[in-house]
Amino acid sequence: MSRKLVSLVVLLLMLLVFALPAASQTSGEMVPTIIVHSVTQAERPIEYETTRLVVENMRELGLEVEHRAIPWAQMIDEIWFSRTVDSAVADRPFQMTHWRMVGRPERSDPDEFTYNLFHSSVRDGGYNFIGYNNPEYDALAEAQRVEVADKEARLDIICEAQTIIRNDMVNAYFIHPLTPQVVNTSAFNPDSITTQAGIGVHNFWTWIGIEPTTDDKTLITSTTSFLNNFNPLEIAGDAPSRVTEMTWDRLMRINPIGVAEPWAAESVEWEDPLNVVVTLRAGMKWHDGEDVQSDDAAYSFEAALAGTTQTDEDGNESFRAEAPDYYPFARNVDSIEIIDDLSLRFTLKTPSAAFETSSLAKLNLLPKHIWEPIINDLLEQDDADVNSIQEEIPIGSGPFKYVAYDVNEFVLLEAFDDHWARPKIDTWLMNVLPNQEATLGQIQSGEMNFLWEWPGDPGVLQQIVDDNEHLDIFSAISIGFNYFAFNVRYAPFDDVTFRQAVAHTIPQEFIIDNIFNGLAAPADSFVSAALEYWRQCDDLPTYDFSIDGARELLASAGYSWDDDGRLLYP
Amino acid sequence: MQQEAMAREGSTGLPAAEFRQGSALRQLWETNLEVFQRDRMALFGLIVFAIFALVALFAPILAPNDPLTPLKNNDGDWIKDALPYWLAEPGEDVAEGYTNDFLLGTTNIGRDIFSQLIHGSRAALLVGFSAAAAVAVIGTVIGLLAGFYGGWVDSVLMRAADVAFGIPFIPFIIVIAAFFDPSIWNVVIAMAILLWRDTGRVIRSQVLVIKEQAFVSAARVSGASNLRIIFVYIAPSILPLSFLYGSFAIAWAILTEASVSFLGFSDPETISWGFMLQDAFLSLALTRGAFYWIIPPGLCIMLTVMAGFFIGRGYEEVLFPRLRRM
Amino acid sequence: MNRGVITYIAGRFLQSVMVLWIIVTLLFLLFRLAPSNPLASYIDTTFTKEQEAALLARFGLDKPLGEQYIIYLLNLARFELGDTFSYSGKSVLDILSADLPNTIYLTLSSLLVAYGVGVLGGILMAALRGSLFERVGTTFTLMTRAAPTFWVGMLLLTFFAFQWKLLPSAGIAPAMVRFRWETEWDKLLSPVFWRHMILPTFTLAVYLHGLPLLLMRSNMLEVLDQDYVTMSRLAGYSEWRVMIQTAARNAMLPVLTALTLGIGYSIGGNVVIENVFSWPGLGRTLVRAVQQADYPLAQGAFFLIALIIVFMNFIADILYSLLDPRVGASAQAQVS
Amino acid sequence: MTILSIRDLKVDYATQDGTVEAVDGVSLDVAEGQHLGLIGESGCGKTTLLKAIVQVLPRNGRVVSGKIMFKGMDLLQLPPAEMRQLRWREIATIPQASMDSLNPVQRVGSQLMKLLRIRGGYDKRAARRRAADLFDLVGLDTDRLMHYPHEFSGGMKQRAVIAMALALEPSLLIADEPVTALDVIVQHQILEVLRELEAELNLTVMLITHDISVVAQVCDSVAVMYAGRIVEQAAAEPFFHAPAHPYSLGLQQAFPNLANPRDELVSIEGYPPDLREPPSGCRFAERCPFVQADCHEIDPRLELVADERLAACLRSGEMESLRKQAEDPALWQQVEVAQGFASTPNPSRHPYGGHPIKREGLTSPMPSDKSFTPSVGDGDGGWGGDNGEPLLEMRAVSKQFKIGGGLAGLLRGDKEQTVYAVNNISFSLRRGESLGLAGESGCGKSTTGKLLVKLLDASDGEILFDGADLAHLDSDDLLDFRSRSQLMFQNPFEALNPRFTLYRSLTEPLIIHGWKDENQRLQRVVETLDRVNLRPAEVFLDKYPHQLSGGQLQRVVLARALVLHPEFLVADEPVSMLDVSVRAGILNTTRRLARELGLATVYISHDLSLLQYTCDRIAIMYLGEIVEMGPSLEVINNPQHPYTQALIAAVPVPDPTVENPPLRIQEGVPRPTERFIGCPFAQRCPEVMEACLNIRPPAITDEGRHMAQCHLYGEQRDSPKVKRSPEATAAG
Repeated sequence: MSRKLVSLVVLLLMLLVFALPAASQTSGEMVPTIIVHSVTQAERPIEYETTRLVVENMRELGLEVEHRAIPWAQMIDEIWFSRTVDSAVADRPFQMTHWRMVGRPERSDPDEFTYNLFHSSVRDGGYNFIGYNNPEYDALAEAQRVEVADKEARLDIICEAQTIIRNDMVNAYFIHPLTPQVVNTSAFNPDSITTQAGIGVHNFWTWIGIEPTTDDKTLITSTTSFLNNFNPLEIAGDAPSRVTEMTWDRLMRINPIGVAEPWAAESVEWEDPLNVVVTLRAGMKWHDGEDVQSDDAAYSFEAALAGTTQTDEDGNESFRAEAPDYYPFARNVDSIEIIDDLSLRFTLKTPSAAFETSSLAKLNLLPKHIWEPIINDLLEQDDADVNSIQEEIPIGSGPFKYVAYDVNEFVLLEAFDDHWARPKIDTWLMNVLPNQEATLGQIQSGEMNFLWEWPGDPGVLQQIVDDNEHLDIFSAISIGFNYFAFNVRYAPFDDVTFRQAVAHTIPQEFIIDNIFNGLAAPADSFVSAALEYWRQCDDLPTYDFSIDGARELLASAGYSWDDDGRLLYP
Repeated sequence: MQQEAMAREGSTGLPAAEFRQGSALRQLWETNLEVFQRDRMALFGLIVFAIFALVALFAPILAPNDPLTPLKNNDGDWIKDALPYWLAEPGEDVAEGYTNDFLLGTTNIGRDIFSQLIHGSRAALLVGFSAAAAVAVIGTVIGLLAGFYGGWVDSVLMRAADVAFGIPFIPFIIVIAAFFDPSIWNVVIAMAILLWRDTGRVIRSQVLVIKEQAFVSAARVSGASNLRIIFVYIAPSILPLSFLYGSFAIAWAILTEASVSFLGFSDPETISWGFMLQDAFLSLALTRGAFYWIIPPGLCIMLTVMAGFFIGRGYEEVLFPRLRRM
Repeated sequence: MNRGVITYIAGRFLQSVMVLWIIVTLLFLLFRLAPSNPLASYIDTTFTKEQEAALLARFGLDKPLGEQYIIYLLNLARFELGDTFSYSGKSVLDILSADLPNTIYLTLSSLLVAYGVGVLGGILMAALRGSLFERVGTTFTLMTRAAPTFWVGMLLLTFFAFQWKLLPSAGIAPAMVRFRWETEWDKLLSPVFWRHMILPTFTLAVYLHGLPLLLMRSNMLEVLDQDYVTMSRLAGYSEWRVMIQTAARNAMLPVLTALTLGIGYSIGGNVVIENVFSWPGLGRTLVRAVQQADYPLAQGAFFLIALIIVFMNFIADILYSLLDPRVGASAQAQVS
Repeated sequence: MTILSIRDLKVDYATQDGTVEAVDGVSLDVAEGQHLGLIGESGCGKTTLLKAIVQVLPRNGRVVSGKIMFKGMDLLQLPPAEMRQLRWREIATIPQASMDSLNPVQRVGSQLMKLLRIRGGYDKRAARRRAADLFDLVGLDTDRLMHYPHEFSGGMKQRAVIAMALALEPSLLIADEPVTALDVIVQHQILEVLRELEAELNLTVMLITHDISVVAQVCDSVAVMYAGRIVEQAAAEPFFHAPAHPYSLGLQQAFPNLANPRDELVSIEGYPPDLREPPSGCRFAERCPFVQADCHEIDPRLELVADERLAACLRSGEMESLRKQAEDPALWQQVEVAQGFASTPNPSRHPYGGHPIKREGLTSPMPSDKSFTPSVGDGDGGWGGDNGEPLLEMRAVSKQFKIGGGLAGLLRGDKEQTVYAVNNISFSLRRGESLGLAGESGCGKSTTGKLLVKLLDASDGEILFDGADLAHLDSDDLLDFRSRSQLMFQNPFEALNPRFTLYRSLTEPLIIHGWKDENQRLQRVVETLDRVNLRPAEVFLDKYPHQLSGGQLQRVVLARALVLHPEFLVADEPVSMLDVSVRAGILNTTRRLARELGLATVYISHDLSLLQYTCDRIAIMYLGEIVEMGPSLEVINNPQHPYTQALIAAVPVPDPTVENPPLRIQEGVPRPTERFIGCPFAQRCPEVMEACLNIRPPAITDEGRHMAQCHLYGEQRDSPKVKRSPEATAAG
């Protein structure tokens, strides 16, 4: 009851805050030039072309629009570090930008997007760079975390959150990419390939399940992005993350339908919303032959929590984590109790629905005998953390073990014979091949037999598969999505109507057909259609492509046009 | 005696003004003329430039379509990967309604390659000529100053040239292009900052030679000031050399712009030939064997760069006759 | 070697060090004053203000500019190029020292081919001056110099790698081969490596051979006019001896200097080709580092290339003064 | 026995503007042991003849017809390989510009040994021995075998080339201008070497030169070439005493002779005919003072005119009387005025055509020389002459240069060195007076010239011009000085801006000095061109320097120097780049104008005979110092300083019957980077005494007119002689 009251007050206050800048605009003033950011054509042609198209359409509304295509490094400056007038690194806060979220297994749980993208607490430095500030929404985002036991209750919350976001149109979603992957089906049995919801076929389940049809039991794939590091305590780019996931086991893993299931744990038992008992499988080994035991599992969390508290000149205390990337995923753990060699109990600080997905299925199991000295050493140093660590040959307990790697060149893995789920292939090799022509050449010639990712023109891929009998294309809707983000702090994007009107200028279907060559699914929310469970909601509002509709919408909200056709504020 | 000579004025029948024409500028003009008269390849280069300059000037008229806007068919969809009409077999994917405009087909998102090619000449010539002008002017001025004044001026300027020689060119442009907004002017700026070095050194040594020549001493003995010596005596003699380096600089600028665009550090709103090749490369034109997309921009680059080389060599042969073919 | 030569070398060395210092300073300013954020590559969902501060501290970016500069210089002097932003546990030097040999192999092999062809071609052109062959030959050479290397590379790739599948298209070897190489020797002794080198080498050589060829040709023409060449004709030496032993030998001197300089400049100029052929060298790393905003790495790669160039310029000067006895201490090599 | 026999040889060059018949029907015999001198001015075909003999014609040259028989073989028919074998073993050549004939990047000894081993079949050790012997033979220190050419002086390089030429003991040695561009003392010594070798090795020599005095000293017979033809061939003695062709006459008269000075030198004005379209008659007719009507029609053949004497002249019969007439310079002068514009490389370029203007077309509107008479107090000012106060005075002037210094030099590791170019020299010059500065190259005479016109500033001492110190002129005074003093340059081909028309070049000084009126400028320019005998002046105004011949250019240079009506002129080697035949013309004009205009003149030259001819006084310079100075005749006929004596003794006499005395000093001026406590010449002086090494010699004057700076005439004259080992005086 009181919460509702508070919400109401805050809502009123917020309306005031929103109304103030709006009121400061003299009525009838011309809507200023809008700058829309995207990366350059060289970096990601698809994003560039989409933005170009939308910018053209926006101009039809009587807007002066500039398309600013800059390299990613600069975009960080002009978007991420330019949220408000005061903090802008560039000379002004950003207005509207093309943005994308990529799918990762741990994002199979809606928590991360629901909370991090829109919660007002992460408005200044976190991922809520658009500056969304809605107490009502904040409450929902917090609530879905607490509903551990009642999945349906949580679903309701998630649905409500999606509806709010859709109505408020703070992010104009337009597509979930279909990630196309090409597999050499003369080398592998196509039936043994697993599609993971929202991720695609290049997933852990495929790696351990794929069956070679010949004696050459080697899977060769490539990435166009970077192979920077193989560190169980660091979240690096997409490709190295997928490798660490194969080489370090986790207590639970996200299964192909997006739900966390016990993996290295034989069982995960919730005693109550704050206590969970985890029992390890018996007989697991580290790649160096040592046994995997419960104190290793406990240490894996302790390492993520390790850090020092520092006091600055003003007396403010701050915590410096040694594993800053994983610390957030372990932060909710209050204590860990080792019950015996194979079982242990986690006690949480607050109840968390996402604990299985984003902690048990997220943290890599570390061999304590290797990492304890490293972490202790790091605790002694002020200016180093785990990100400066790279083992010569990393040791994990996953179904694959490292043979060799060369940063930015390749990584070579081998099936770990002592693993209880030994893969059917013997060798797994990933090359770094930024050159797409080369990638295509290799998949056709057989030098490569599993095309992992394809940032280029999907049509070409389709053509290649059509031309080559031994190749098959697999595609799945991604958890990730492409969208236009609006800086809702400032005019004109502080006006819901205006944002909705812009949303009407995005020709979703045309983009899917022409730019993505059909290899994308329409998006209307931050929860992908791939996560079927979390989309069991009432239909979300739609924003059909219609310039006229957009103009009508604007007109009804009091916008007008001058003699030159320029849009004027109400 | 003066009267006598005045009286003679009529008898010579030559008004003084006629001899005034023997100015350094006229000689310069004649040198230029000689370059193109003597060397047919240089003339060819000049014609190539002239043609491309015209194309660039009238690009919006000559190009049948906007180079960046994808062409749409009747259904409103983009006409992607359309073959040039002269390549397409009957019934193959040639866009209806546009056929005759698709001299070179369309890109993977339906942009008209021919129109891009035409618009590309603008970037090439703009970059080429402005970089060449910058390089030639900076190099000439620095060479003149260093050579003429010598001493610490020379030391400082030549040390600066050493530094410029030590900076890797393409990496420098990449870094510049990455730090500043992508623009074709990055190439021009980087070239202006670095490439004056060759021109400057050569002009300097040439100035040193000319400075020591008797006719310069003669001017000095006649009371000519430093400025007069620089501008009336030395500068005209080295200007052809500036032109030589200028024409080579045009070539380098066009090549460099292409390379930088190819690496993806150029302005995507400015169509250039390098950009087209990059687009083709990224869009896998090679795999698809879309030679109608790959070959024309490369040929255009080659042609303009060669034009620069030919003109440069023309100057070289006039200035350094020893290289002349016998 | 007499005292004069030694003081000359010492003087040139000092000068090179000064030049390098200025370049390094410019480099520092360029990277520190750049508009992009040095931490761009670190942005992630979980990024917090504290982490940002920690990162700045880790890379020493929180100190005043002057202090950063001093630290930077001291580090360079010890050849410490710092840590990369994007490779954990790898220092810039680790990455670059893995790239450098590959770049050097490619540079040297292409220069070797280019200068071999160029020098012989130049002699031939000079010997046949005025003939149709010469005209066609020099025009062709100019064409190869005018064609963008990446375009030539693309065309060669299309035919040799994609259409005819004769040669590999990218990299230095398949990983299955490569991971067995433990030392550089293993790499150099591997035929697979050399097979991978063919296309990029050839592409570069197509472009690079123009300079030595034209230079050799014009030097030959110049030298053939010299009195000592006439003298050796008059002395009854055979034409071969006159052309090769006397003329070509003297005409070679500037070409050798150009070659020395060429090593430096090619290492900086291979960037494009390394990207076309995915050759794991300095140039490709530089481009990726710039794209990833990995500033320490980009800066390190740039520094290394500049260092090589300055060093090769230094060597060229020394070489010139050693090869040509006329070049006394005051003469300066004027080849560019 | 005839060793070389050339019959009716024709060689032509294909050029862009047509075919040049460089050698047109030459027949010549050289007997074994003969020393033949082939003389002629530049472009007459003598070098082409040599190239044809050894078959190294340039690509565009070809032998059209004729035979070259060498020891019974026709060289033109020999296969190239055999011809190559003949070269150097049988026919050795000392090419023109032999200074540059050594490979600069190979040690001299290696080049010699390579020759011996490859061409001579010597083994390594024998080759080394032989190389040392050869060095000995030509008077080179065998320690120098391992030196590079750039470490050799000019004379040493020449010796080295001679050594190479003799290496394989050829039977015929062809030397092309072996001593041109060498200092007179070096020249003398090279000639001596040649003479000794001729005697010692019984060589057959063919010596090609433009300098008849060289021929007189070394050769026993002479052939004269003109415009691709041989016009006279004779034994040396009769040739020098009684030339049988007007051209030979002119050449002989044109040469200044120290021993037998002439009042006025003869100049063969005009230029050789254009060999693309040779005239149908006698080729010398255009320039011949004895020309008669049929000379233009009939092409005279080379015929026997007396015992063993061949000449090609229609009037060879009347030679006796012609010789008498030829003594009179006025006869030749006639032609000087008459000659107009020479053929140019590209006649189509300019509207006035490229052919000599016919006499009748030459009615200049300017009357005779009368108008040139200087009138005192002329409105223009400056052309007046008075003989009172010195116009110019040098007081203890020194000039040093620093080389290799500065920051850059320091970084490069250069050591800073001081060159003492001019040391403590003093003299004065009155209006109308002329002074000659002579000395070997590097003696500081050109630097002195530059100091005089303030192209350089003195390091020490004062230079007073009309009472004002040149070091302290403000900009107005400087401009005034610039209008009153001028410099005439050595190389006419460089002295004019190649990008300016002659009018522009000549009008520049006027513009600088504020002549605003274009017509006045034109008038002055035309008038000045007239004065230097470039007539009609209008023809020259819009020409570019490359369209003129060297002689014409030097007149333009003179005109530019005079266009401002200066009072003082420095002429730095005014004719050294020109052909002998036109030298006299320039000198005559300069001398005449200087006298007429009351100019104070300083001539700078290495050629004493020339200075004797042009100057009132001569100063001899050595290592930046004036070692002797006095009236020209006094200095030449009665030299006091041992250095002057040596210089005079070294000048070759154009008379085969007079043999030059042997020189008592060696070649090789020390580097001017060190200062001497005693006499700078002490190192080379044959009379050196102990005092010379330690005490600076005083300037001893004889009645204030003839000065010599030498201890021989001062208080130290009795100082003991220094005994010197032969090595000490040897080249080095």
